[in-house]
Amino acid sequence: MATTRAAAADVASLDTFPRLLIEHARLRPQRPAMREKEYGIWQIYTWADVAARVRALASGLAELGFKRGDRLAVVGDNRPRLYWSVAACQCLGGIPVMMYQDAVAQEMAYVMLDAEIRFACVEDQEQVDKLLEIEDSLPSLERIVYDDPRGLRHYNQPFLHGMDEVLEMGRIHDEHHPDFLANEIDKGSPEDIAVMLYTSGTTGQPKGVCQSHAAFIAAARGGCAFDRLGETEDILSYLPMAWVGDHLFSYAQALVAGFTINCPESAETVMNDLREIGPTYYFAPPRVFENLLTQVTIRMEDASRPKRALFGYFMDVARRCGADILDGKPVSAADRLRYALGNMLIYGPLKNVLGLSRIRVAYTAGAAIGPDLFRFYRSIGINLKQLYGQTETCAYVCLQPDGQIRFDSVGTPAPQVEVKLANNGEILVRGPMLLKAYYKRPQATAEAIDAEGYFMTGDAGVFDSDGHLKIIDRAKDVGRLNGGGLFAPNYIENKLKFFPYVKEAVCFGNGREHVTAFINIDLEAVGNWAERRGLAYAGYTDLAGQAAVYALLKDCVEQVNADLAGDAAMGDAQVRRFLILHKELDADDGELTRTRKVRRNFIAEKYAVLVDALYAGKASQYIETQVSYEDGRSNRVAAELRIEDAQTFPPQARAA
Amino acid sequence: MLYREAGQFRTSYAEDGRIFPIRQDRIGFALLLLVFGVAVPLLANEYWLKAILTPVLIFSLAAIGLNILTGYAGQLSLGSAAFMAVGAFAAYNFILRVDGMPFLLALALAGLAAALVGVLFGLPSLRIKGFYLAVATLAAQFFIVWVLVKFPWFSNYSSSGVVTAQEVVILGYAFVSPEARYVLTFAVVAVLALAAKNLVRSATGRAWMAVRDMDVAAQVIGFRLMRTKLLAFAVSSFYCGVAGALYAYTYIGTVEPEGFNLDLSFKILFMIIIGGVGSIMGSFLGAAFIVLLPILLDNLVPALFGNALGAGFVSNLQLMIFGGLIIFFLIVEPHGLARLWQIAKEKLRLWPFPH
Amino acid sequence: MARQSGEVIVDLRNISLRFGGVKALTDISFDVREHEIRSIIGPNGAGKSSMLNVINGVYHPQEGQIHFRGQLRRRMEPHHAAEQGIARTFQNIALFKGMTVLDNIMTGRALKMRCNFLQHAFYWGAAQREEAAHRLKVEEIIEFLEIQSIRKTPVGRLPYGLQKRVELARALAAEPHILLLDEPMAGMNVEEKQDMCRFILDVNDHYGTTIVLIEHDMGVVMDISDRVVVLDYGRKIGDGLPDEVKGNPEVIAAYLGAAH
Amino acid sequence: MQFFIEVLIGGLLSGVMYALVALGFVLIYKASGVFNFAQGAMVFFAALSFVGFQEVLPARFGLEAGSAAVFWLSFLLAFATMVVLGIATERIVLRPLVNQPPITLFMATIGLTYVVEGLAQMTWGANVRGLELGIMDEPIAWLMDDYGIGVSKFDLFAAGVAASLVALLALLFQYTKVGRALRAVADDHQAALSIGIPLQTIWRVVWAVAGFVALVAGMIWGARNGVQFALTFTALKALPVLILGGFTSVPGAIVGGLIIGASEKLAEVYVGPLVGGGIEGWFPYMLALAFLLVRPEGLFGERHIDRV
Repeated sequence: MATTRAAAADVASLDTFPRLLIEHARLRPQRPAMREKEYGIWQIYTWADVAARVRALASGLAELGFKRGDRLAVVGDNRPRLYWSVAACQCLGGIPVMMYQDAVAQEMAYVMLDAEIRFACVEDQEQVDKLLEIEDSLPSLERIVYDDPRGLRHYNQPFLHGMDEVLEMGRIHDEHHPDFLANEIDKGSPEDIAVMLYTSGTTGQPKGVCQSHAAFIAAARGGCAFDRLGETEDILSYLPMAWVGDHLFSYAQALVAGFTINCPESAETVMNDLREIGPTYYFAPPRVFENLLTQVTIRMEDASRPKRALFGYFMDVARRCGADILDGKPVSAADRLRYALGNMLIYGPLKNVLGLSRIRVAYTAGAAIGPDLFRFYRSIGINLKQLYGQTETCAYVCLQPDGQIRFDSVGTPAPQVEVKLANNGEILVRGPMLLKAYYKRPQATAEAIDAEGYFMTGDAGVFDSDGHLKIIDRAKDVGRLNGGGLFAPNYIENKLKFFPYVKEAVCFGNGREHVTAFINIDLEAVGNWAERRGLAYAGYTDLAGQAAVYALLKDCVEQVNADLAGDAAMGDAQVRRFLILHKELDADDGELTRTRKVRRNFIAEKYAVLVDALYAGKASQYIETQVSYEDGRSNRVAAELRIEDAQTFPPQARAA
Repeated sequence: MLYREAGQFRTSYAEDGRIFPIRQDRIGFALLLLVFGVAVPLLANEYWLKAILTPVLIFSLAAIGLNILTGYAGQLSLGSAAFMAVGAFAAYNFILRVDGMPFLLALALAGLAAALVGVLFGLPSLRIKGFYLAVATLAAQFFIVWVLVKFPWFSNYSSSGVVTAQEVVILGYAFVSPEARYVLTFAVVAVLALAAKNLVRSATGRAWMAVRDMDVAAQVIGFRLMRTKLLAFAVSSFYCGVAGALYAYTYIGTVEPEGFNLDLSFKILFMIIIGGVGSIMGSFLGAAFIVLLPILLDNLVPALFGNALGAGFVSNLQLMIFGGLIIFFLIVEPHGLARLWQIAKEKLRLWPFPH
Repeated sequence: MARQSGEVIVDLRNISLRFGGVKALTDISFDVREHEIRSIIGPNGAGKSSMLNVINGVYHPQEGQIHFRGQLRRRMEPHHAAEQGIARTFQNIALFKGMTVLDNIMTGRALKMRCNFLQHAFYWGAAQREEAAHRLKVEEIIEFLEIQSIRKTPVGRLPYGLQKRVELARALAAEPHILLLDEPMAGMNVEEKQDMCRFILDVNDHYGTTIVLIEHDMGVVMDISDRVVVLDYGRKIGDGLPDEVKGNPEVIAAYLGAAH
Repeated sequence: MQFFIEVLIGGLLSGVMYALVALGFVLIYKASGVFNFAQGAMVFFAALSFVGFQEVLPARFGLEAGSAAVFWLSFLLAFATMVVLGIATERIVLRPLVNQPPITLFMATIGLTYVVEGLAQMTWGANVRGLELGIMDEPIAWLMDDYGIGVSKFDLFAAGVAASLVALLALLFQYTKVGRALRAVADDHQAALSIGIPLQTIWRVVWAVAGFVALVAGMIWGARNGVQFALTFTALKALPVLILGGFTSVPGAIVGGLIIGASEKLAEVYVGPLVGGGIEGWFPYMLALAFLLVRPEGLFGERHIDRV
């Protein structure tokens, strides 16, 4: 006991990631640090393995000429060796720059240029090809190290190196200079920049967010203490490495708490790998939880009638008391018994099939989650919580404490974080987890952090009576209707998106008389709905244009209106008119960001005719649009879009 | 429904290749072993041990033998009973003629003798396939029984060809009571069933299945048809031989060659069809089914219809039910009870989803 | 990225094959060089599959000689061919239907496994180690051909295109020097064909495997072959680089002129 | 020498009866690719039905026992029973198993064997019954007197019946529409289907004809050995004949039957005593096996080439 406490104290005094890594290798050399499903089984890398390999990789990179302060681009799926390259880079005092692996070459070129990348660690031939395509425009790029040699045998560019080769170089280097790496790690300071993450940003070009070791370690320690995460947690690392959430959960927190990160075999096997690993700590954006629930619903529809009845009955029980039982609130003995039975017959098996049986803590963030969706997971006993954070704050601002779960808030300020609201509702935060700067953008940095050291999140929010933060919208998007009413488009859109039939929604209303909306239907959900009704349709565009679908969506819109009417601040912002878009909004067309947020202004410009038609009171509007596909082909889609009026309700009298 | 597989991940090929990769299955199987290995001999009455459980185990072993040949290697045999006869009489003669022959060694030698004869009758399989081969195995059935009858040396010149199995003694302990005999049978069958399972999940089993599924492709890959088929005949006959010896020594005690007739061969064939062709577990299920069904009918028919129908009726009904079940299983579920069990298990694993 | 072709490894001289009175192949000679992709084309019934069957010992020609790495080859059985490093796939998929993808591919390792059945029966020590070692090799191929998600699926449940890929995997598992592919892309859609083409080129490139290929899709053949031999009614009517064959008037008359 | 000829002729004549049973197999195999193991049970069932009707008709309907009317009526009724059985088999067993591997169908017919045996005994009882065809099993006098060769009248009669049956079937195959369709089906199921030959009808016809053959065989065998359960073993006798003659050849069945019959008797007489007798049970099998090793496709079968 005494030793563990001493050890824990040691870890707490460790202030850079390389030091943390070495400490874990000393403290728990045989615990699994990483697992990767490869060659059909979960290959284990213990902390000792990882430390040894990071050491070799770092030495190898140094041998290749990597210097303190150099930037190392890291591009690829979640592979252990790419995580090692992050750590290796940090050992040498370099800055890993995490990049999205599905970015096209031009997008990569921008970041590579902006960050003045000298070295790149990439996953495979696909990424190498992209880099070679833009190589001429990247004067600073000197070396490319690739993990998977497949298909690269005949690439004879002298600046290409296999990671095995670099590891071997490193081992030799290490033999000749045994003190080299220790010295390099000693030179590191907690205030050094640990990582650069690019914010995709809803407007403008991406900016490199520089986070120090101190910031990420503070955020990770805070989170681990908050949820009492220990070395026995298992997490599945499947979200892009370039996203701040993955860096916090899979890298920073794992290095702080010493738990195991698990890398899936391939993108197609993620669900299966999730089921095999059965993580205890899990993060997913609302979209993933939503897809899971949709799957559950669809698969249960094929079940036999008695089974459906049983399922229905116990889901009712869960809805009634599941969340309360999870929160430790008083629940009647009869309900407890029913719930226990349900747990044996339905919830337990269900969680098992989904791979969620071992979950201790699960988080969702990045977008608002529908209350029904959220309630579903909590009611079957999954401790799903919400958090709020941004790239600039290491994804660490507010967390929902166990037992104090609100469906519409993101929790209380996390340990060491100060949160206050500006006059316009904008959320301001201060704490050790703040960014050092935007890379090479002193102007932007100065604009983002005010004189008191508060970072302006750009989000608007309110605190409820219990001190829980509720996010309404982007601060700059919050506007006013001509009548003076508050217009928070995101807030309305999210309410719309909570309906399973609505995939995306885009609302307009700032400086207008009333609110209007574009809607994207969810092809799977509406398609199923149509099939059950025997409606024939040929693809998305056809389905979206059908009168019955309009009626279905009109009902959704009106429910949202009724809901809004009850909200003191938002009562005026009810959706008067809407249309269903003829194509799905797509990141490849620039309509969504890479994290799949809608780019409202871009859409308003692109579909200006439609917006005009909505406000001109037209009953329909012709539109023709270019659609591009993943493989680079493109196509034109044209349609005559109906515009529908929705009923609105008298807003409740504003509270005095 | 009972499965909680999340978190049961494999980190080595040894783990991945286990017979029961899922923990709940391992627990269930361990319980089963405990019940049948410990609880049953302690609790079951003599009738159950003697007339039901012991023969079920022995027939399971014979069915495993036939399943190896027919279910895994794809060579239909109608002569399993004859190989049992070889085993029974070989064990008898080894114990009779070799002083101090340990029983377990005699059992193994009986199996080997049957394997030898099996290889001999397997030779035609190199030239002929399908039911031509099935007919060839009938030759084994008739020839072996004839030899055992015609050469009285095999039955130690007993007047009727009937031999009485010697007392089973292992390390000074005489297995006389039904409990002791059951436990001995259980142990032998358990070990051999495990070995069979190991064989069929290893390269040997893959070779058999390759030859079964597509022999030309198997040859092109490099399998030698002769070696593969003959090995299947040898191993299959070994199992039948040991089963035959157990049949004589731990089950009925006195045997005659004609007891191992074509009917018995068919019965064993039925066991694997109903239990599951190409499944070790199916061999057990099928044996249990075929042993229990007549007993069930014997008790059920008089209970339902009174005794008026007579014994002949029941035995004819039994024939028809056997035959009907065979046809039914071949049509509805060619992989037998084992597949039904597997489907049920899949359902449980996916519960509450239907698929 | 021109491939390096090496020595002649299979040399067929004046091969004739008859079934009863039917002549399948008449006086055919051609050779296969190490590391090349050698295609055999020709209309249906031209004797292409028979040609492969002669090379790996399924059929025995009545006349002619086969030299393998310079050695005259006597009558040999298919498993001898396998032992000498010749693997193949079949026109009509010849997978083992009752087995999983993994087990099917594992059969490809048969010749490299040394343990006997007694060791298998105990499944202990050497047998288990051997199984694991070969499983690793097989898993490398599974990854190479990108079939991870189906490794435990019974092959009978797979769509056609994937079955073809599994068959290729099984052939590769033997680490062959020469791979005979009998219409590996027949019945595939464009996307599957592209994948298969890529895999064939990757195999040729990564493992240095010599490939003898029968294929109907002329586009594919001309794209990936180093040399092409053309058969018609059991006779050879053309042989050479893809462009040479394309220009050969006899070939055009017999084959390319036809609706393909 | 006389003795040898006597044995030989006796063997050949009993071979004809094997051929008769084998014919039933060949018919069904040719038409549906099914190796009908139940043929023996069908022989038993047919014979048992015949004698059963012969008993029932006088007892229940007051017909004169032993009269020609009873004989022919029983014959027709037994034939009708076999037709019903054949059609039921086609409907219940074969149709659901169409396109299954032959070995599965074979096992299904083993099941069918049990059903038919059980059904036969349940319906007619398990007692051994005599069957009188009015021909004595005694040597033909002039042959005996003049040449000292004993040839049973009955055997000769049986051979005659078998020969006429074969001739009848040959005619049926050659000259009737059904026969032509049948041959087409035997050559190629798919092709036959594609030119509009109704497979299922053909199968029913074939099973009915096989039932008829079984009836004739059953009557002859029954008259000789009594109608009893052992009749089912006639099927086992016919199997080596099939291996020898090939499953698809009518002449093969006949020649095979003759060879098996003759060699079996000769072996029993000349070899049997050396090894203690009783070798008929397995000798035909061993002979057939030895033959198979030399010519796996049988006497008249076609050589099979594996296409890959």
